[in-house]
Amino acid sequence: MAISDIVQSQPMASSLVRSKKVANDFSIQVATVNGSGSQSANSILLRSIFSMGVPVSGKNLFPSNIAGLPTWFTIRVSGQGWVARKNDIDVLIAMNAETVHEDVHTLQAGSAVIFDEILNLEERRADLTYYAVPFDRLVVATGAEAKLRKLIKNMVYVGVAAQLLSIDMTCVETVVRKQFAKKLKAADLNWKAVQLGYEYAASTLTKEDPYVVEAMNATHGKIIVDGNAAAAMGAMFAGVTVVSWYPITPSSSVVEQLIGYMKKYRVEEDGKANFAIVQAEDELAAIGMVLGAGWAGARSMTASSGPGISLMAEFAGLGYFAEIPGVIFDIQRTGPSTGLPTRTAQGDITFIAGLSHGDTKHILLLPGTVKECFEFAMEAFDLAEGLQTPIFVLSDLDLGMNNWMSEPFEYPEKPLSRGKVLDAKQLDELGGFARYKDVDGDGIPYRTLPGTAHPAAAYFTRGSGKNESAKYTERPEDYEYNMLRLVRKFETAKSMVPKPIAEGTGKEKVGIIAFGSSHWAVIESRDQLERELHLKTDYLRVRAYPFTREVDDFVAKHETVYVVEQNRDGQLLNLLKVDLDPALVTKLQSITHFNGLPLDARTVTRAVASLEGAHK
Amino acid sequence: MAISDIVQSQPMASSLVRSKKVANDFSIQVATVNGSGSQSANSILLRSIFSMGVPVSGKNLFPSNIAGLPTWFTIRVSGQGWVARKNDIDVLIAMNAETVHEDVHTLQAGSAVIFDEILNLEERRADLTYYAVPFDRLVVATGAEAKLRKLIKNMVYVGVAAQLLSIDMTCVETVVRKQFAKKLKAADLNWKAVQLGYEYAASTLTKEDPYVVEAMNATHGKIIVDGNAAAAMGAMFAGVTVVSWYPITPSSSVVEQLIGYMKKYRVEEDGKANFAIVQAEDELAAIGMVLGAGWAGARSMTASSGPGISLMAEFAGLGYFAEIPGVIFDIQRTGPSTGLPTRTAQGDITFIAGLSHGDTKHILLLPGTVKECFEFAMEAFDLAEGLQTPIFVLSDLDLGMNNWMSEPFEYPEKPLSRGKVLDAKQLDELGGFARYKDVDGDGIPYRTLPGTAHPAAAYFTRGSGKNESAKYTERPEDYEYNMLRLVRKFETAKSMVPKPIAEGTGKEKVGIIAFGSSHWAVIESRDQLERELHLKTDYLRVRAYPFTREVDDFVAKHETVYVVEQNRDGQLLNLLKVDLDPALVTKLQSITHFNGLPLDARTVTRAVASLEGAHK
Amino acid sequence: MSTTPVTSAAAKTNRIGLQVLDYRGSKTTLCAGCGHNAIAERILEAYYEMGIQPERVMKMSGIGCSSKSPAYFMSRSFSFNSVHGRMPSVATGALLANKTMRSIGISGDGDTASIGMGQFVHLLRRNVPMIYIIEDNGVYGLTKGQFSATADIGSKLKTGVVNDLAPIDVCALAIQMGATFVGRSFSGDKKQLSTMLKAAIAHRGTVLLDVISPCVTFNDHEGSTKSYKYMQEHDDVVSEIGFIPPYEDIAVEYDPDTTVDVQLHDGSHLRLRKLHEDYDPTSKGRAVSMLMEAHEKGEILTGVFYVSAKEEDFTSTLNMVDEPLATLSSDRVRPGREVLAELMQEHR
Amino acid sequence: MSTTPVTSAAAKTNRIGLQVLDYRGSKTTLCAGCGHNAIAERILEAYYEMGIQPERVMKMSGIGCSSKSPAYFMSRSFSFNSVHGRMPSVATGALLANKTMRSIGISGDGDTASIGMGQFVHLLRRNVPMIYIIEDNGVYGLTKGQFSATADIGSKLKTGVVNDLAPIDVCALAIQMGATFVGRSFSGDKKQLSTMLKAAIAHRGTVLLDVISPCVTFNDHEGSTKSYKYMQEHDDVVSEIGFIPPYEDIAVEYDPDTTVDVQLHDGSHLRLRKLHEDYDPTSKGRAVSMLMEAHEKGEILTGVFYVSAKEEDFTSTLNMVDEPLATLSSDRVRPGREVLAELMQEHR
Ligand SMILES: Cc1ncc(C[n+]2csc(CCOP(=O)(O)OP(=O)(O)O)c2C)c(N)n1
Ligand SMILES: Cc1ncc(C[n+]2csc(CCOP(=O)(O)OP(=O)(O)O)c2C)c(N)n1
Ligand code: SF4
Ligand code: SF4
Ligand SMILES: [Mg+2]
Ligand SMILES: [Mg+2]
Repeated sequence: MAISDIVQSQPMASSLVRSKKVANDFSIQVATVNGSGSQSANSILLRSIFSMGVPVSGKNLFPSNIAGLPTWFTIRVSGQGWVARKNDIDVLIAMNAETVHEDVHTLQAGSAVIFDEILNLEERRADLTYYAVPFDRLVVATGAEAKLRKLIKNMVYVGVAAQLLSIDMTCVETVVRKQFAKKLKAADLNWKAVQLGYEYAASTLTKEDPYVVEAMNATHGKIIVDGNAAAAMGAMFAGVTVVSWYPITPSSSVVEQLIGYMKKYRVEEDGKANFAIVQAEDELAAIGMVLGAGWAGARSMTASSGPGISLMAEFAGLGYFAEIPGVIFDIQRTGPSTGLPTRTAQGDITFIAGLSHGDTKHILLLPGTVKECFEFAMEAFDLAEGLQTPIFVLSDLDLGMNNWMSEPFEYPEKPLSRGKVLDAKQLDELGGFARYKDVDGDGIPYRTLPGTAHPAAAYFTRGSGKNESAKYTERPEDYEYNMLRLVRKFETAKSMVPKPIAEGTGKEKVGIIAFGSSHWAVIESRDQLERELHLKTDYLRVRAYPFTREVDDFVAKHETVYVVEQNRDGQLLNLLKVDLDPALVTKLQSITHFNGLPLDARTVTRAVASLEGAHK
Repeated sequence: MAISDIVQSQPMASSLVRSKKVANDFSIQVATVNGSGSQSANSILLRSIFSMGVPVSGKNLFPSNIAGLPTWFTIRVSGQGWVARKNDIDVLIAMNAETVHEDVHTLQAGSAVIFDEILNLEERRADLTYYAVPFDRLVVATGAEAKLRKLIKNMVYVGVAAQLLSIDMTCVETVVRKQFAKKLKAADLNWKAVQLGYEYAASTLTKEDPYVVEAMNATHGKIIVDGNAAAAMGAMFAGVTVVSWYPITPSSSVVEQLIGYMKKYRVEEDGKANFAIVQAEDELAAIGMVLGAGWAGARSMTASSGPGISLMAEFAGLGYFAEIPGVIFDIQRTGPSTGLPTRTAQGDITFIAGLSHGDTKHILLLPGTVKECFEFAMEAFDLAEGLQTPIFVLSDLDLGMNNWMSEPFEYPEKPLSRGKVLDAKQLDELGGFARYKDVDGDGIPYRTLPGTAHPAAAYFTRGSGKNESAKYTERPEDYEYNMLRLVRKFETAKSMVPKPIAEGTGKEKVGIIAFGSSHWAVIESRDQLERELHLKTDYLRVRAYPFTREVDDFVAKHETVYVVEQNRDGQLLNLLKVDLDPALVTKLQSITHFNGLPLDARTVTRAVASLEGAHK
Repeated sequence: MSTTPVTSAAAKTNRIGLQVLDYRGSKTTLCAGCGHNAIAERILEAYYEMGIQPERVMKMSGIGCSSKSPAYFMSRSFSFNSVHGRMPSVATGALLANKTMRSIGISGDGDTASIGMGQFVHLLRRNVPMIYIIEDNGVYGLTKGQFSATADIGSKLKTGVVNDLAPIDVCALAIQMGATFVGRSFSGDKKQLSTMLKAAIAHRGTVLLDVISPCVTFNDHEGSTKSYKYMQEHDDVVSEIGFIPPYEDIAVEYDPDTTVDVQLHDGSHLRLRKLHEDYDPTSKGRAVSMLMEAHEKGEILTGVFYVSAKEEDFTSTLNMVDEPLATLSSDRVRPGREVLAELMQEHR
Repeated sequence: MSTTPVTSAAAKTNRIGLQVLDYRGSKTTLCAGCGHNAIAERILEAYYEMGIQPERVMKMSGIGCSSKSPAYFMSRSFSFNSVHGRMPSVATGALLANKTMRSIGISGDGDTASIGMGQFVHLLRRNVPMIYIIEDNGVYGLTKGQFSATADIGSKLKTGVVNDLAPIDVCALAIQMGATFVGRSFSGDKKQLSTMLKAAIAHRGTVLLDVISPCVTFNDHEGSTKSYKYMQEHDDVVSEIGFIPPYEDIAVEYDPDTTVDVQLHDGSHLRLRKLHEDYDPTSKGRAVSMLMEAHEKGEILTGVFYVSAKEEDFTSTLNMVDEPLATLSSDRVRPGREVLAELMQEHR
């Protein structure tokens, strides 16, 4: 009872606050079409608020085409620092005739609508505040030449919003000038457009909605970055040398940004690159090159998404069985097959954990923050070479392509660790080696690199039956021995992968397990659960597969554990069911979200609430 | 204690019986090299015993090359009708110099060795009986021309074995003449060789081992066939019209035998084929053609094995999400990657159950007998069209390529069922249709076939977001609706797939669950457990995924349930862990076998024995 | 799209009494000005003018902006937008199931020449009876403009990145691999493209048309060799194309020394008047070397490069029954009891 | 294998003081008489004679009887037997990691022309510096003799099955796609094959050698066009090949009208004496049309069809540092603190 009441009444609650001021706790949505160049305007709006010291997050909801279809950019302003997607929009900037009616229709009472007057909205809702803006007129006033007007128009709404939401114009100017640092004329023109918008609002519009931005000191020293850029930086600092990729949304920007960094920071004095980046003909070739390079000793990587990962299945099995290092980033998107290429999901985890036929098992890293995208990228290369196996880093579109605040990244103190590689000198001492012998009892054998100048250095790599000394064999006992060694190696991995992170007192009855970008909705939901339902929870964020002991302990310590994830089939839950003691599994409850939108706190809170209700 | 004693003492036990006669309960192993043409000799030996009314099974252990490497063909003679692999060899026919020493070394006491005298075995084991045979001399005596001698040599050991094991020569002659029905000269020559071998043994060798064949009446009306031939027959009687494949061991013989049948029985009076069989350029193309044909209304199929299945991952997801019928046979072989191409396993089941990224789920049929290979092949096409999704039939090398006794197959009484397809007339009545609408509430929509002469017949098929009427969409609610409909469809499948088969009283404490070719070792093991450990068991053979209620009930009814399978990771167990109530999962215990050899009863018995011991 | 001149003809009907309207597709979601949109228009016009029943056509594609275009023409035709680079196998399977259907595949240079190369080559080799159109813009449009394998050496992206690998000439490749009707056109050349499309519809066998189709968003700038401007300046037509459908009288005169007349499978005639000295559309070897030499000279040849109405197409090679396999009655595809009995006997 | 004539030379050593023995592989598991075995012999002899350090060589392959052969020569070289049809990408990756290594890939006609077509084409286009050998028998040996895409029309299997699709000429394809050294030989032609192999070792860029290599078990009978007998009868040599290694004096006379002299990257000379009228190893276009016309005439041409020492290979195009990327010290591949600081600043 009580529970549902509170939850249901949430929208009303906010409509009550209509009159009084709401500072630093609202969402702005810019509704436009892609290809209209609103990106830089939106980012200026975002960064202006950010530079006022107020926590923000920006999420772009774009279509799977290039130009002309509806796009929504949402900026969440949150003094408390909540950055997950928020369902309710408080301030709508309506620039798209095609969607304006639905956009307005779905607004909650009390919201504000800044709209292009040419959209002439006849019937208006009484419970909303409307601000009509003559964008075209203002654009002309900027004196921008015809072909630039479409772009400049976006700057005008920045000014209008700045005025209505009392965003500090000095901050806006700094951001504009930083954005166009290299092009002074552009900077001036854009700034002019912002000012015209601002002045129009100041002179003509009367503020009636409650939403305002108030300066804080919560973003000092922080950065705003997307997870794909972070991953690219991580790869560069990991010393990646061979990159082979095939474009696919939403992973392309990992490599495209990496190309930018490498050209700038990894070309030597003589103008030569100490890396190779190749656009392959497809994903089979991309991972093939990665494995060829890993075999020959390079730190190699590729980045892809669902369909590309499916195409890598055969090679993934070769990498596992022939024990070849390589790093594969999967920036997950929604759905089976082509699905929704520009929507987010966490739907590849079970598939990749066993990617390829016949008892193949892989190691997964699951970053949940942009900082972890950076750190795990580095970690991945150490693990790939340390364990001599492909390492999959699973990010997603939300984490990878949206704007996230973060503490600045720390320079890696740990030197590169290149794994068990024998050189000619060591071979002399040992008088040879057996490629697949479990010398150290950890399941990880020693390898040599092609070119090692020693008559005993060479060995034969194959995906078929082999004995300890890499000779071909079909003997049952040799095959079994090797497969069991691979199990030992997987066990060893548990001691090397990132451990989960626990939050909460550790003493609560109810626990939550999640991974990846679901983190942000979960922490906000935990706050809602505590405030609204007086339900305190503990939380464990899983950061890698195979799972480590901490996971079992966490489940053991709680009565109920909600497993929250962004896929239909409860994939993390399924992996837990396979690996955990069944007695523990009885405590697990599934909460899934899979409509392509980033998970929001309210969805989690509702689900927990009703399930908890169900318990009573 | 007791338990282990009995189990350990097994070999000794049999050596005690040395002196007295052992009728119809032993194994013959022919050790030779591949490419030596011993196949027909072995099959004659097998069929001769079979035609004496004595149950037999034949298993060929061959290398992954074409000629010159060791090959072992094992014939098990079992009055009780046990046809699983038996570890111990009783009669060795040693024709291969390369392996003879190890072959002899691994024999248990009391065994017999028929060997080619040129192998001159110096040091002999006292606990074996040796029969030296001057093969070359006897071959020359047949008068066979030089280039035939290698082949004829094999016929000689048939004769020798026939005499020593008292196999009825009239049976042998009938089989020889049937084998060479079309070539009289060959028949005479081969028969002559058999006779010479027989006479040599009769005149020169004195029977000292206990093994003999005694006529029975246990094979009347039965057939001997390999599972791949059975599957091919099933496909033909299912009315398959489009076949696209790419050769790979051990699946090639499905299509190659199918080609033979289709050319003979599916070419019409005018000499035209009512089918198309295409050798594709690879497995991606093979499944692509299967889906294209299924979409256009044909009954289409392909057959492959591990590596090929991995390559089909992307298309498998398209088939699931775009809802296109097609049948894929996976004749499983050993290992990740290339693995052991000529060894058997059941290692693809979890991979295929979720084959492709992003919440993809597939339906699996799991034949355990050659008769089921025939029946499930037909079932698969009905299910594929009935459920509008790819159906995977998982057989394995042991079931698919070895010789199995079986009741003759029954002619299908059920007419072909082609699923929910609307023709022009129906469209007139309905005035159109929505491709992805759940009209009947079972999650299965209606489709039309290309060419349907109606302006409203056409629709757009895609692997991306779609609404009920097959229009492109990225709307969260449309995507979610469609994914939930697919879940309903998967539920519906549970009522359509073959149910598991239960054996035993249903009242025992201990249960066993297995699938596929493991069946034969399990039933024999149940007999051993009962005789040797006085442990009665119930047994449930799972025949499809998704699992049906019977599985839950079976587990619920037992204290302990052993899940027996031929892979390393306990894949069937893992699927059960995911789908069963965790309370039930606590009862499951894993028994795996994964060295590439077909599972044998003793391995299961030992495992159960020790785990049961562990329980006490 | 519905604002292009064509609609003025809407009232008119074709030989089978359908209006152009009956050949329209849904509204394009491609960029305004994208070459692909013009090609979609030409395609629907060609089917309209040839009087082909839309329900008799299968529209196949892979993934890409180009591969989306089947949605923008002939909504009354059946369409299968498959996976990236694998349309050839899907199209082949569909034709095996129903060889009485007509098939047109729309692909892109990335979809065909990069990820799709393997299946493309084998489709050509089989001479699968379909029209295969590559909407060729030298880039991956849908993933925002990376170079494809048809981009010319030295071609420059807006970002300044220069392509340093030689382009694959899909026409030369197609001729070598067995396509029986091979040509190149330009989305901006309405007349040439329309004529080629009508002839393509009349041909039975694999028709490969490489249609240069500028990507206005990512590859239509200075420095691009696949821009409207560049094509207008460099388009070098090898032959003037005349097409005479079966239902028109062919009495029209032509000079056999300068013009090749090819009778196509449906009785229509293709008249190719030589404009380029090494032009010979009847010789594979010469057609290929002409194309390869043009590359060295930096010329972009368009026109019909090779055509042969002699080779049998894949469905004929397979010697299938005349009716679609998809809908054969079960008594034809399920053998009788005696057959099973015979098979069982053989295994006793 | 160790019973072939070569061993008589065992005592001898080459320029770097190694014996032929140091170039041997393990015992073959292929059929006795398989063409692949002879090719393995020729390869190891060539590396021995050219005095290449075995540890400097990477042996790459896909899957098939042919792809097994790297196991049968040069055990002291590093070897990667990958997956079916995907050796090109693996070989490319290995060379990116270490461009100072030499690479030789052994593939089959199935491994290359069927499943491997896509990667093969793109390897050629990149001119990846390696020797790519197709042991071409027209069938899938390891899966028991099905036709491959290089089987000739009308070629018959033992089972009576006849091939009804045109063969893919991998040499014509390779020339068109960008390989810089392309030739065909026959496993039975010891002299021609050895000379070609030595020249191949001297070349830097993609060398494609299509070596007809009869499958004695499945495709060496009457009716096969890839049998020893058929090759002995139809082998039509286009040019006599002379190879002069850098360490030998090239003063030898030759007639420029009939002979083309090509200086290869390591300074050695390839001397090609014309035996076939349309022969011109310096023109891609002519080489391709010669091959295509030969097909129509049913001729099997062997020899070096095209060679060019001018094009830069893929590792040069990428403008990488001179040392192997694989073993660069971490201070070169991990940028300093100031770089991270700068990046962080940009994101504030
Ligand atoms: C397996 C796979 N890899 C990558 C992608 C991403 N992707 C979509 S379209 C495309 C390239 C399209 O280029 P092209 O075929 O030239 O079509 P265009 O957009 O230029 O018309 C790519 C790489 C995909 N959808 N599937
Ligand atoms: C993905 C995959 N598909 C199929 C196979 C089975 N297979 C092994 S070798 C081979 C063909 C080999 O033919 P070719 O390359 O000509 O080599 P050859 O044996 O004739 O020398 C095939 C199809 C495989 N190993 N992997
Ligand atoms: S991105 Fe290029 S190819 Fe794609 S629709 Fe726009 S213009 Fe056309
Ligand atoms: S099967 Fe053919 S290709 Fe394979 S080893 Fe034997 S002869 Fe050689
Ligand atoms: Mg393109
Ligand atoms: Mg071959």
